[in-house]
Amino acid sequence: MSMETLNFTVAQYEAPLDLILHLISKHKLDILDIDISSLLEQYLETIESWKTQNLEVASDFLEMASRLVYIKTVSLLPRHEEEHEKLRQDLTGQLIEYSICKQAAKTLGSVYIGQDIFVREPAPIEFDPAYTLTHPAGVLLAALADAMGKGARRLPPPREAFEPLINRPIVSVTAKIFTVLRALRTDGRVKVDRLYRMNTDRSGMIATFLALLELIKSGKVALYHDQVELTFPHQNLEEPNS
Amino acid sequence: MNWNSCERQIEAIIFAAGEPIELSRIAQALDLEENVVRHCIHRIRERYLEHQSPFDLAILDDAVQMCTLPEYGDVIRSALELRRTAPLSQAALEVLSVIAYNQPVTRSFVEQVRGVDCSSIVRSLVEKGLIEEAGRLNIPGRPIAYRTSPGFLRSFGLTGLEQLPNLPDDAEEEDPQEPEQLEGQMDFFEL
Amino acid sequence: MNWNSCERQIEAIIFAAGEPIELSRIAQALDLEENVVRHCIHRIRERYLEHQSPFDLAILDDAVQMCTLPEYGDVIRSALELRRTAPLSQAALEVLSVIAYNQPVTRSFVEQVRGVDCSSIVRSLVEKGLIEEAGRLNIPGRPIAYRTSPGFLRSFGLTGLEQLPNLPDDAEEEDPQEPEQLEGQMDFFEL
Repeated sequence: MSMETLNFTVAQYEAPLDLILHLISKHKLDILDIDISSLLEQYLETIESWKTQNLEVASDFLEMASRLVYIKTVSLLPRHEEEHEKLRQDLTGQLIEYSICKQAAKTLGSVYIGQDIFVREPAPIEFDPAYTLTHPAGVLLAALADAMGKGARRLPPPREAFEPLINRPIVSVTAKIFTVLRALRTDGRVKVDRLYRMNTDRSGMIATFLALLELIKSGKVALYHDQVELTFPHQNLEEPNS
Repeated sequence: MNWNSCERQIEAIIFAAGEPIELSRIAQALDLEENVVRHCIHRIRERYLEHQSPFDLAILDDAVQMCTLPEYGDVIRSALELRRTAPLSQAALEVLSVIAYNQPVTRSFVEQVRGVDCSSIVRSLVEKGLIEEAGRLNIPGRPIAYRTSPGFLRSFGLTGLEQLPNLPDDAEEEDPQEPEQLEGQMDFFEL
Repeated sequence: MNWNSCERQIEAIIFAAGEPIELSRIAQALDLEENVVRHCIHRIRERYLEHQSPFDLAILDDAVQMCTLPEYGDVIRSALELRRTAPLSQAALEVLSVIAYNQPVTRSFVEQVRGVDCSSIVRSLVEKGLIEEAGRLNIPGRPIAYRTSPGFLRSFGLTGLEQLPNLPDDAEEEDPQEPEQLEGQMDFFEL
């Protein structure tokens, strides 16, 4: 097979969703009730065949493979029917949306005349192109804030903004475990609320939550009083002061 | 000023502008009502048609641009020694349709629909003058929103977005199985 | 090919060329004798005159260009000048503010901050006299640096750059969560 044919094979699918739509129609699967097992099988088979043809498989396609594997795994877990159904419906929704997008693209493509219509450059008229309007200088500050994405500072920032930092531990869970234990040693019992309130940011709260889970799971601390107070387990037997 | 003289002046302005020019600016320059300008443009187009002129005035929303008819594409290309530009790729058409039918939308909305990175396609559509920035969306991160440009309308022979071909989902809206798409979209805007 | 159809094609080519185009190129594209092309152009001009069209074909040496008649100059100028005075777009304001607060900066710095291509906006800000080139940066590629111009100060009612509204950075220093932006900026300069 020549290189050209090879490239053509892969370029056939714009995206993993495209490949799935193709498999669904080829194997007459029901898009509204996808049989994940057979879809996964077909999908992996296709990817395998690309590999044996020495085609580069884009990471997007591998990512979709792992998503399908995940959906199938969830379907095998007991008591996860709801989650499985949700994952499957998400996929169906996305597929339907993408197939509409494909259809719209086809319709638009069929009326494209852009390459056959010519316009002309503006007439070179001599006049001063200098900007003549005036604005209060404050609009610059507002525009700068927008340009730098600061307009949203009190709201969660976009994920991309943190990509370079994402691997950096922001607040260590271990540190929070110590904080929780220290608070318990000092006061004997602590309201869970108060532990959360000791944090000023989200990552601190999340770390505290994870620390609590860790401590409760290992039995080092126990929840008490309708789960709003934390104590060491042996204190469970004592009555509270009030 | 009589009709004829109005029409000539409007023709001259549209020709010289080259780029799409707003009807309101023509009206202001000639001290006419916008409706009168619109009517004149209509008369000019009829005259072009009647005289088998190779020109047309493309109405692009509230602007107008002078252009050649598509059937002259080949002969113009050969005289100007222009290569036939590659047609828009399937991927570019997909991105363009997501933007056209949902505008204004962010790049990440487009990527959510297509399931793959679209940054280079979005950039090239901006370069081709088919889409343009439309300010920022008032959602966290204040991402840049994109919309189609007048060049988009011209390239697809539309006079306004209301002329976009109907999507199949119009028919499917009665189908209770289909709410996913709308939900997905709202989720996005409510982020 | 009859006379009429020849004339339409020639009109279309001359229109699309914009600049003067050699008669020989038109002749070649249409597979006609140059004399025939010349004759067609003559016929087109007569027709324009007869129909009181605002257009004319100007013959310069062996080339031809489509233009408007001189008497339409004033009305064209006033319409196009109106068009030029459109207020800055949100995108243009953003680019301008990034340059104003960080000057001298390269276009790629601005693009890094905004996350999108800004070349056409930078070009139009230079044209409008709001920014100007400030030499080249002494880093690989020797990119052009931009700074704001006196016209910028005028448009925003400033007497000097020190009058730019203060960034609210004093308030931010108390917030330990916010250093990302500055880090990104330094990374860029250290490239």
